[in-house]
Amino acid sequence: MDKTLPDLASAVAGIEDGMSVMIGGFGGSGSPIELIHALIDRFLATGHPKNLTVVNNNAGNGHVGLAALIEAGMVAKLICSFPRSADPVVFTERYQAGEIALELVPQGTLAERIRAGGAGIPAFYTPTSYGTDLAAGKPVEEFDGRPYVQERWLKADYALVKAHRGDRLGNLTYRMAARNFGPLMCMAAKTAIVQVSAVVEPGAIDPEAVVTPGIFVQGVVEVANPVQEEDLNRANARYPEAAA
Amino acid sequence: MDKTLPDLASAVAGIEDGMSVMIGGFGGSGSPIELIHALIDRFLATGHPKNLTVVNNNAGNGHVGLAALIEAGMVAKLICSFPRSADPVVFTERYQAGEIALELVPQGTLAERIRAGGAGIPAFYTPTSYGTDLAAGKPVEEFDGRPYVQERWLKADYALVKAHRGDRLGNLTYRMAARNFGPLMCMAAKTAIVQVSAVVEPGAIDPEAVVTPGIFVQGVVEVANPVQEEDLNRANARYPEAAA
Amino acid sequence: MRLTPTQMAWRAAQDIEDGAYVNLGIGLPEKVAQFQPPGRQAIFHTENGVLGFGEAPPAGQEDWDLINAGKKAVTIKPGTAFFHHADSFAMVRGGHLDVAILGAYEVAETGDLANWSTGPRGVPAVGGAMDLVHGAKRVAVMMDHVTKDGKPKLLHRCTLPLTGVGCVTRIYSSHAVIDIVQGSFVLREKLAGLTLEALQAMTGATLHTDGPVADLIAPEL
Amino acid sequence: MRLTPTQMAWRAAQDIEDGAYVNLGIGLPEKVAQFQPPGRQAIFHTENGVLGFGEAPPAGQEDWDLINAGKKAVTIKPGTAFFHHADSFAMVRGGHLDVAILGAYEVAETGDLANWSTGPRGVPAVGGAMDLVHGAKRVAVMMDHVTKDGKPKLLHRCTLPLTGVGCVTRIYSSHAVIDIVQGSFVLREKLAGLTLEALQAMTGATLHTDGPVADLIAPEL
Repeated sequence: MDKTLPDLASAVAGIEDGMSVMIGGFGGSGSPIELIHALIDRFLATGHPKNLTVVNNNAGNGHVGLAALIEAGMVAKLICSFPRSADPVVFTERYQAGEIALELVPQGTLAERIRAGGAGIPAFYTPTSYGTDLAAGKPVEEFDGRPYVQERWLKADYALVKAHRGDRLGNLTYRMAARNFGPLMCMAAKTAIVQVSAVVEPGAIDPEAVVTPGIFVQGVVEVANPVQEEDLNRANARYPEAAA
Repeated sequence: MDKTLPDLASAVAGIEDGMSVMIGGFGGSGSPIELIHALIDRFLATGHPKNLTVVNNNAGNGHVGLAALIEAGMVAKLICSFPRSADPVVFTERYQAGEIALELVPQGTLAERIRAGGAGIPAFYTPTSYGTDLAAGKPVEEFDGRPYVQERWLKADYALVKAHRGDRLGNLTYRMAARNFGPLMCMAAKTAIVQVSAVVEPGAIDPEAVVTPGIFVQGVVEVANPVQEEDLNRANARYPEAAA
Repeated sequence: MRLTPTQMAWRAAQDIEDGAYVNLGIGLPEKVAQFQPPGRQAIFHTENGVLGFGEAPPAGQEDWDLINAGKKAVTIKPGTAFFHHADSFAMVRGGHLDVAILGAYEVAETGDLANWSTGPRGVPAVGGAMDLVHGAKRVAVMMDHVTKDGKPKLLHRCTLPLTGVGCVTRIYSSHAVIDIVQGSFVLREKLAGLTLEALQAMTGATLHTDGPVADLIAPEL
Repeated sequence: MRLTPTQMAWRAAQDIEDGAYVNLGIGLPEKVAQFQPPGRQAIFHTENGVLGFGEAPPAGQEDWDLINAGKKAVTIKPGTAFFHHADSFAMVRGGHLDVAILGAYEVAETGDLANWSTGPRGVPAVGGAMDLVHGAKRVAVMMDHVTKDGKPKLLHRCTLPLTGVGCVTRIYSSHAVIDIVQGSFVLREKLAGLTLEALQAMTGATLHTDGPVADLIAPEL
């Protein structure tokens, strides 16, 4: 078994119009910038994929990565907890123009819904959002005298995730706080595509230190020196550059 | 902050009559034998604690560890998935004599209920046990056209867990498949007491390799060379020895 | 005339694809791992938190922290991963396994499985069976076609307490390979010397066919 | 006459016990970490998966894989642990934090908090606030006592969209320290030069007392 993929283009080749795509990262930390940009390249060359539903904690920052994906017009709906950033202009303009739909989900509920999707739990109850606008229309049930809101699992066709090391079987480690949503999204997507700084041989990752076991991963592609969204934004970068 | 405890006796000193106690391990793997035996010592010396509700995947094997706890008469109720073993005579006799209550829970549901207890999720839905005797009396709801059983969280007053290395802040690693229920039980218990083969300084465990972050742990006690239940049983050991 | 348990395990192993994630139930199904066809390598999952484990260690070299769900010692190999029980059953319940192969007391043409309780006597024990039947893309069972006293174990409806409803997709029996398709037993293979009529007489519900029935062949093992 | 935001952070820090697990909201509450009283060491949690992180690195030495919930660079120190978002919010929702300190637009005497939306205009964003208000044993807020144009922010009932119902237990305002006890504001401390009547006039619900009211004192910072 070998889950490694030859390049970024083939890694994102299976994503089709209208699909749901979970994208890892919390702000720039853990954002799979190279995979996102490869997806934009494909759209610019072919007109596909479009009308994507994207799941991410945020809504992009500046004009690279997720923000560039939105700016390219590929995203019909965003499911996130915090669509603000240092420079949220891309999402804000699209949203206020009614060109992108937003499902706002509390951050812990978002994480738990994704985990539930991966763990075969179709619904669960949480105290989070009880009595607020974000619980509107959701079933409420009382347990041990306290009210809780019923939330549903969240799954996706694809996950695009950035990890640190990955072996041919798909076992992954992450790097510091870049772990965030990655392990959950790998669980919840039919096809989880992961960019890693280094592809290593099976056995090179200590079995005790595997964070995402390979069963949750369908493709691994090496991006040896990934860029950081923060660095790109400090340099006022845009993707694609031609749009600048 | 220093969560290390001086000895096994003080580690189990807070467990009172009628409390619920989660005990880590899957069969002998991960079973905190020394903590269990320390609890038996206390009972033999003081008559307490008794009437415990114990949560464990199994029901003990032979006449040591959990089986010895049951044999000592300290356990009123057991919540487990598989009360069979190579030598299940202790539990079997008590159960058939009506001296111990049994709540049988499918293994994955048991794990998820414990995690839910630790994660503040009072209830969730699972396909597991739908249409079987173990779903009797539980709410059933349909999601996406498929029926699911509602299960409740499981919490406990104490957890007794065996880990591998632990630092003063309670950060833990485990050893191979001995991890099993340990990380979940630390989450779900008000007071999680952990025996480790080595207490190490904060920083000695790679932050990436921490399996249980210290926030879930209240006490750490060093047991440098823990016994294995399997080895004790192959030697036909009993605890306490005097009972042999 | 029947397949031995080992031959049943061999037959079940022939259907496991290269790279499949597989959980083998305690006992007889564990034998399936020994018969992976040449060129194929499945990755085995055990409920107690190991993926991609290796074979049993030599006697005397067991590490009792490294066991499978049957409490037998296993080994690691390159690419093994350890995880806790909630993650392990996320793999199961979340549908990430390709194949689960379980033992069975009874299977109904509805796909219902009974394999955890022979009734109210004795101590009930379920383990991970009720999770596994809802977890894998294919849930297969290995079982004798009839009881020791010759009564059918493949039934119209199960008589014993259920493990799961409508969950089994294929049966590897001592006499046949049978799929469960929309509430019916569909015969795929039977022992060469066995007539359909004879097999039907051993089976508690109607055997259907929707194409040729192959000979069920396994090597001497 | 009022505490500066920095003084409010100092005051909030005085109530954090040694060894407490603490989540500090984005913005103003982050300052609380700078004022841990001598001999006490809290352990800070950030929603994006770090426990026990250290201070900000020097400019130019940031590692953008190591940030806090406010997307600011932090550092590790001995005993830091990394984990994914579901585990992080298990810590929050599961009640494992001792203290969460959040900002607030409005707080009601019921303990209701509004801190995520100023209404339908603009882009809504909630982040982890709705989880945090249900997670910690103590949920405190730091806030100006009144709006910029002098209107009360401590109210009988909130007017803005709620973050949580009945969740706040203590308020560190620019003018007072107030507990919420069974649906009432109970005054614990007020600025020495401020009369109860004057404070009440700045407050949108009745201030109760159930014992002596101490002077709210903070050093020049």
